[in-house]
Amino acid sequence: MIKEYLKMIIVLTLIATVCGFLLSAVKTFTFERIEEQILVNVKGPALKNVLNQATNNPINDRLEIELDGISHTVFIGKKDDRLYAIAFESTGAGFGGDIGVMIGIDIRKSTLSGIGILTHQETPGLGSRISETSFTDKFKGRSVNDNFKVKKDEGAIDAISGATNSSRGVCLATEKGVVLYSKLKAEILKKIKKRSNKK
Amino acid sequence: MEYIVLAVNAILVKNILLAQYLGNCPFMGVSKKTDTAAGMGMAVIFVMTFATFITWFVHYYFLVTFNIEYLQTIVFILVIAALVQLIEMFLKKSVPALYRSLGIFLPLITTNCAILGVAVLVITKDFSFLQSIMYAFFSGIGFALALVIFAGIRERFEISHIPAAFKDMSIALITAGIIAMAFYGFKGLDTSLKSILIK
Amino acid sequence: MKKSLFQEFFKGFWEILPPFRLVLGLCPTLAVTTLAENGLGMGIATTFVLFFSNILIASLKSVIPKKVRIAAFVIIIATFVVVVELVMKAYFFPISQKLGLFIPLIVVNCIILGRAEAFASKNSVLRSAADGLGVGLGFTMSLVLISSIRELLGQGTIFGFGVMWSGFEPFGFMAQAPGAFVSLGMILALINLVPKKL
Amino acid sequence: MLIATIFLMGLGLVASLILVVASKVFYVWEDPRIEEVSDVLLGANCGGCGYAGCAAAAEAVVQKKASPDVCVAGGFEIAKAVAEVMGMTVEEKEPEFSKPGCTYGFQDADLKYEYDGLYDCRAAVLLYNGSKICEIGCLGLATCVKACPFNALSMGKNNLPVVDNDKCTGCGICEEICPKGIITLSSATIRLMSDQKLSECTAPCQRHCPAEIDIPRYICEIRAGDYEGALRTIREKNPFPLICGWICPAPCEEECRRNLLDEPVAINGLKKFVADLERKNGEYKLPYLPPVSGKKISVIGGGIEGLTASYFLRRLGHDVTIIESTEKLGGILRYVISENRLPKEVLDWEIKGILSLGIKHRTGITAGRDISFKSMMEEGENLVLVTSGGWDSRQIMNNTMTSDSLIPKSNLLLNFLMSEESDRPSVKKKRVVIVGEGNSAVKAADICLDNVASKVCLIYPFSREEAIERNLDISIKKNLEIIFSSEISELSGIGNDLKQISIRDEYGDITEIGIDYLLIDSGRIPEMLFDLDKDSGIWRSVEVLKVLGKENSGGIFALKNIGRPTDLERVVVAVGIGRKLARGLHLHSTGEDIAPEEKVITDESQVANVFRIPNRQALINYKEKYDPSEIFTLEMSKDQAERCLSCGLICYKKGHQVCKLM
Repeated sequence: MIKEYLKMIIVLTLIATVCGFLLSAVKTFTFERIEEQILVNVKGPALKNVLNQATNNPINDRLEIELDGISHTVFIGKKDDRLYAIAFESTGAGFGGDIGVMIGIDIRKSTLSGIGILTHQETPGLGSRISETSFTDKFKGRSVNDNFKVKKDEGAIDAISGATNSSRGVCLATEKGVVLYSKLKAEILKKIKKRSNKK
Repeated sequence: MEYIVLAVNAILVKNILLAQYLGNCPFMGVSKKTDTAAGMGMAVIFVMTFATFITWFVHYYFLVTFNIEYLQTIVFILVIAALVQLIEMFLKKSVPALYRSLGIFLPLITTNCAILGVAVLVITKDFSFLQSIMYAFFSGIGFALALVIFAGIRERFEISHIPAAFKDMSIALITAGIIAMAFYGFKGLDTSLKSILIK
Repeated sequence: MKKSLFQEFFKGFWEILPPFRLVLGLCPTLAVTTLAENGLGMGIATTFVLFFSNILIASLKSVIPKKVRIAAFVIIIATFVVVVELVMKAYFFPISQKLGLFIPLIVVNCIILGRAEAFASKNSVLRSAADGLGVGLGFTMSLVLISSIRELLGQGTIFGFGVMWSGFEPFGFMAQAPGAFVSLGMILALINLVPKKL
Repeated sequence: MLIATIFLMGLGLVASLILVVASKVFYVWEDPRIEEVSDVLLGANCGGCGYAGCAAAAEAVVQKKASPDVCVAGGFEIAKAVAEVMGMTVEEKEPEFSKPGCTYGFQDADLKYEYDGLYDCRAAVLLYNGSKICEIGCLGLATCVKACPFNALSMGKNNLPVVDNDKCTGCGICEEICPKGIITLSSATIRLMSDQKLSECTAPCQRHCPAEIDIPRYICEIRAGDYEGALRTIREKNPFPLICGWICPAPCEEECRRNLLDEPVAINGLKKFVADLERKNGEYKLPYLPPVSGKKISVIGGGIEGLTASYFLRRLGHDVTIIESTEKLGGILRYVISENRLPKEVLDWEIKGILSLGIKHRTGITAGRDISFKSMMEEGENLVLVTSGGWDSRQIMNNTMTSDSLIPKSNLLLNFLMSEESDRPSVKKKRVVIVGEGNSAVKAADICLDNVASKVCLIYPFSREEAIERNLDISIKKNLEIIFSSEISELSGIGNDLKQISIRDEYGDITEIGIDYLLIDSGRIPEMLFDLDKDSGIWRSVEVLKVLGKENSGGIFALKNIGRPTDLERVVVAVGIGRKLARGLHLHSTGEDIAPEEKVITDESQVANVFRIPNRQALINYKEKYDPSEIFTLEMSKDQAERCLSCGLICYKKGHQVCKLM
């Protein structure tokens, strides 16, 4: 009886172990590609929109910048081989959950080159309209010092009617992004310089 | 308030069987008689809630901690399989009466994709613990509801004249389609409910 | 009267063609068949898992104690599912996004556990491989069939190519859940008209 | 990477540990055989066994509440496997198939109304017993088809269920669900054990055949060219198709509905045709024979009745030995019927065929003289069937005046009266019982009283008033008791002596009388079955002919019933009785109650009938009369078979319907 139980335990554990090993091997093997795929497929379209004048591939020219122990991925947009804008992710609480927003900032002009919605769980047909260009375009070209709040909260942005909370979420994300930008700006420029020097 | 919306959403609007396509094998398999359907429904409600309870913890306290979320599938299914077997043994010993009425459905539940589906869904939806439990519970109720309704209709097939080619599964699927269409009518109910509740 | 290897392979294409003859694995059949491309992707993923899990289970059948049989099968199947999940994410990202939840759910596709229980745990490795591949390809074939029909009627295209006339108004119904059930039911009825043994 | 591996290892370990611990903690003792048995069973959970699924059946088997062959769907293979688990053995059973018993679907039958309700026979039957005028007809709504868990049933073109025998497992679910009892389980054994019932679709010809042969079926088979099948059908009820083909007076033909149009189908001629065909081929086709597992039975008398009983007993799995006092089997057919009415080679062929089933026989041995009753009882493993005939057979044997018959201490009145004084057995100081209905009984009683019998008991089948009417002498004499309106229900004895006789009066009350000597007023010794109780050594008679299902046929000397079976006038009647004897004996030996089946068709039964057949089809004008002693040609047989109207209870062939084999 004991022997039978022992066999059960051993077999099951062994199978699990082997499977675990196999899976971690596959994972290691595919890890980088998956990361890249996620960047290309999830962030790619938003990036293209946000850094619409870039002639390079912002995904390839990305930087990891650490701030207060949190790593931020910053995408670099170059026009004619010269840095013109950067983009990064930010989040803000919407109606259905966090809204992920890609924020592009024109470094030379200190304006928003555009924003794009990455992820959201807003109500389809209402809150989900935040991803429509008619809404995101409202941010385009605004100075980073603008008051990114909906008009209800005495800000500058027209909220989508019936989706104030979702609009608020986007604004919040943008606000946070602008603040982050001000903190990161120096670091980013330093890194870019370093990189071009290396070349 | 939030949970009322969640309930309406899980039971009617996004019914796990009819709108999310989960758990269709037992839906077709054990829906020939209303009493077995009810038994299966009860078993699913119970196991679904309990399984989600456990997998939620496993996910956030093990997988996330060790940064091995990619093992989610294998870990969850193993946990569910072990859990179901455990419940089966427990019932057999402690509550034989319940085992007689529900026990026979338990082995079927391991391969019921609704259980795993809900466990994974609550993770992808970033639900809080309480939300997850409620969602699982209501999804179970939605499952049971659809199953019993469907079984009620299928019982009538016994005494109706069905062309040979449509017999059994074929007519069952078409019926399921019509029920799904009826449930389709609940679309938007949760949104309007939500806006009413917020006001 | 044992079937030849060839017959084991081909029975999955008609005799026990899932999900029509073997009415199992309905969830993916219903959920991912809105586009022919998705159907094909799902079918291939399932075939992969079915093939390898059948082989592994057949070769381990004598080692696995009966009491933990199901648990062991589940682990083996789940492993291959995770492999598929990772590989698809790495190389076929868009389709893996579309199939979403239903890739991890391959693990509970009754066809796979069903074949493991009913066939692989009783037959030789070679036979199980033939069976797994046959049933898997049969399943793929069915999925492509259903999804082509649904795509054609629901969107007017097949594999993304527009094939319907210009004024064609797609039936939105076909792309939704009710359409999935009804079209599967209809195809099943059509297949029932043809005898099981050809 | 390491983390993942270790984590899954840990998970596997924990999961298996929990399961192991749980299976220890929550351990419920279950007979391990339950699992083994359920593994062996089909797992279809069809419920054909009467248990709630295979697991429940397995439990029942292990608890010895069900036998290993509980799985009707699995057949012998499964039963053997189950028995192996249980350490038991099973005998192979003849496969049983569903058999629909209706010939005309609702589109061919006459209807009371158009039914357009719920598509289910169980619903349809609630409305005036269904739409057909024929109360026992199939309603054709496929309830049985839907119920069949093995997809063995389908609806044929004529809206009658068709059975796929390859798929049918004989689970009996269809039988249970059919509200009309149309579809029943059937096998040759079941058919030969059963009599025609009012609930069955029977044609007039068949109802009037004393042997109850399924005539429409065999004619249908002949029409389809299945001659072997036809012969098989006939032999389910009559082992002597050839002999009957020669000498049967064919009461069936008198009742043929074709009479209402022109003249009957040559039913008997067709029977002879298929039997002739087999004889011409020279190979006697054996029926399905179960392995011999029943008791050993001695049958006294190798006449047509004894042979028939032996034939069917063998087909029911018994070991039979026929004891015949002449040198050859055949009885009256051999010694009385003339060669030109029945050629001896025909008789020999058919007897040889019957013996080829594995029936033993000992000829030239006279029971009661060469072999004592006691030794016969012990030899035949306690069961002796008497089909000895009587006065007439003794004439054959040219030794009419034996003092004792094979039943110890008993004789026929005729023998008793005609024998010389010196040959008569001594009745001095003995208790004599005389069963009789005429003055000869009174005369015998006087003789006994003269010979100082201690007591004479005269049993009349009539009431006192009737006896007076018949001018019987019922005067009171010393030591004579006359019992009116009674019959003997049981006879018992020890060794070669009688012990006791039970008398049943008209109210069914039973009186027991001690007896030393018995005299029977009848030309023949009635058919009797004797069973020995080994412990006490007492043997007693069994009312084996209760299966006749006729009123007043209960007693072994059921004298009240005029035309009683024990006076056989026609060979076909003897055949019918022979089969019923076999059935009764089989039931008795398997410990079942010998009772007539319910709703058996008797002469008195009211059966729906038709009185006029409208001439709806161009009928073949059948002029030439066939001589039954001639051998039919193939064409003639086809012609005759075509003329059959394929009658059901009230339906018959209209237009150009073709009969189908069921």
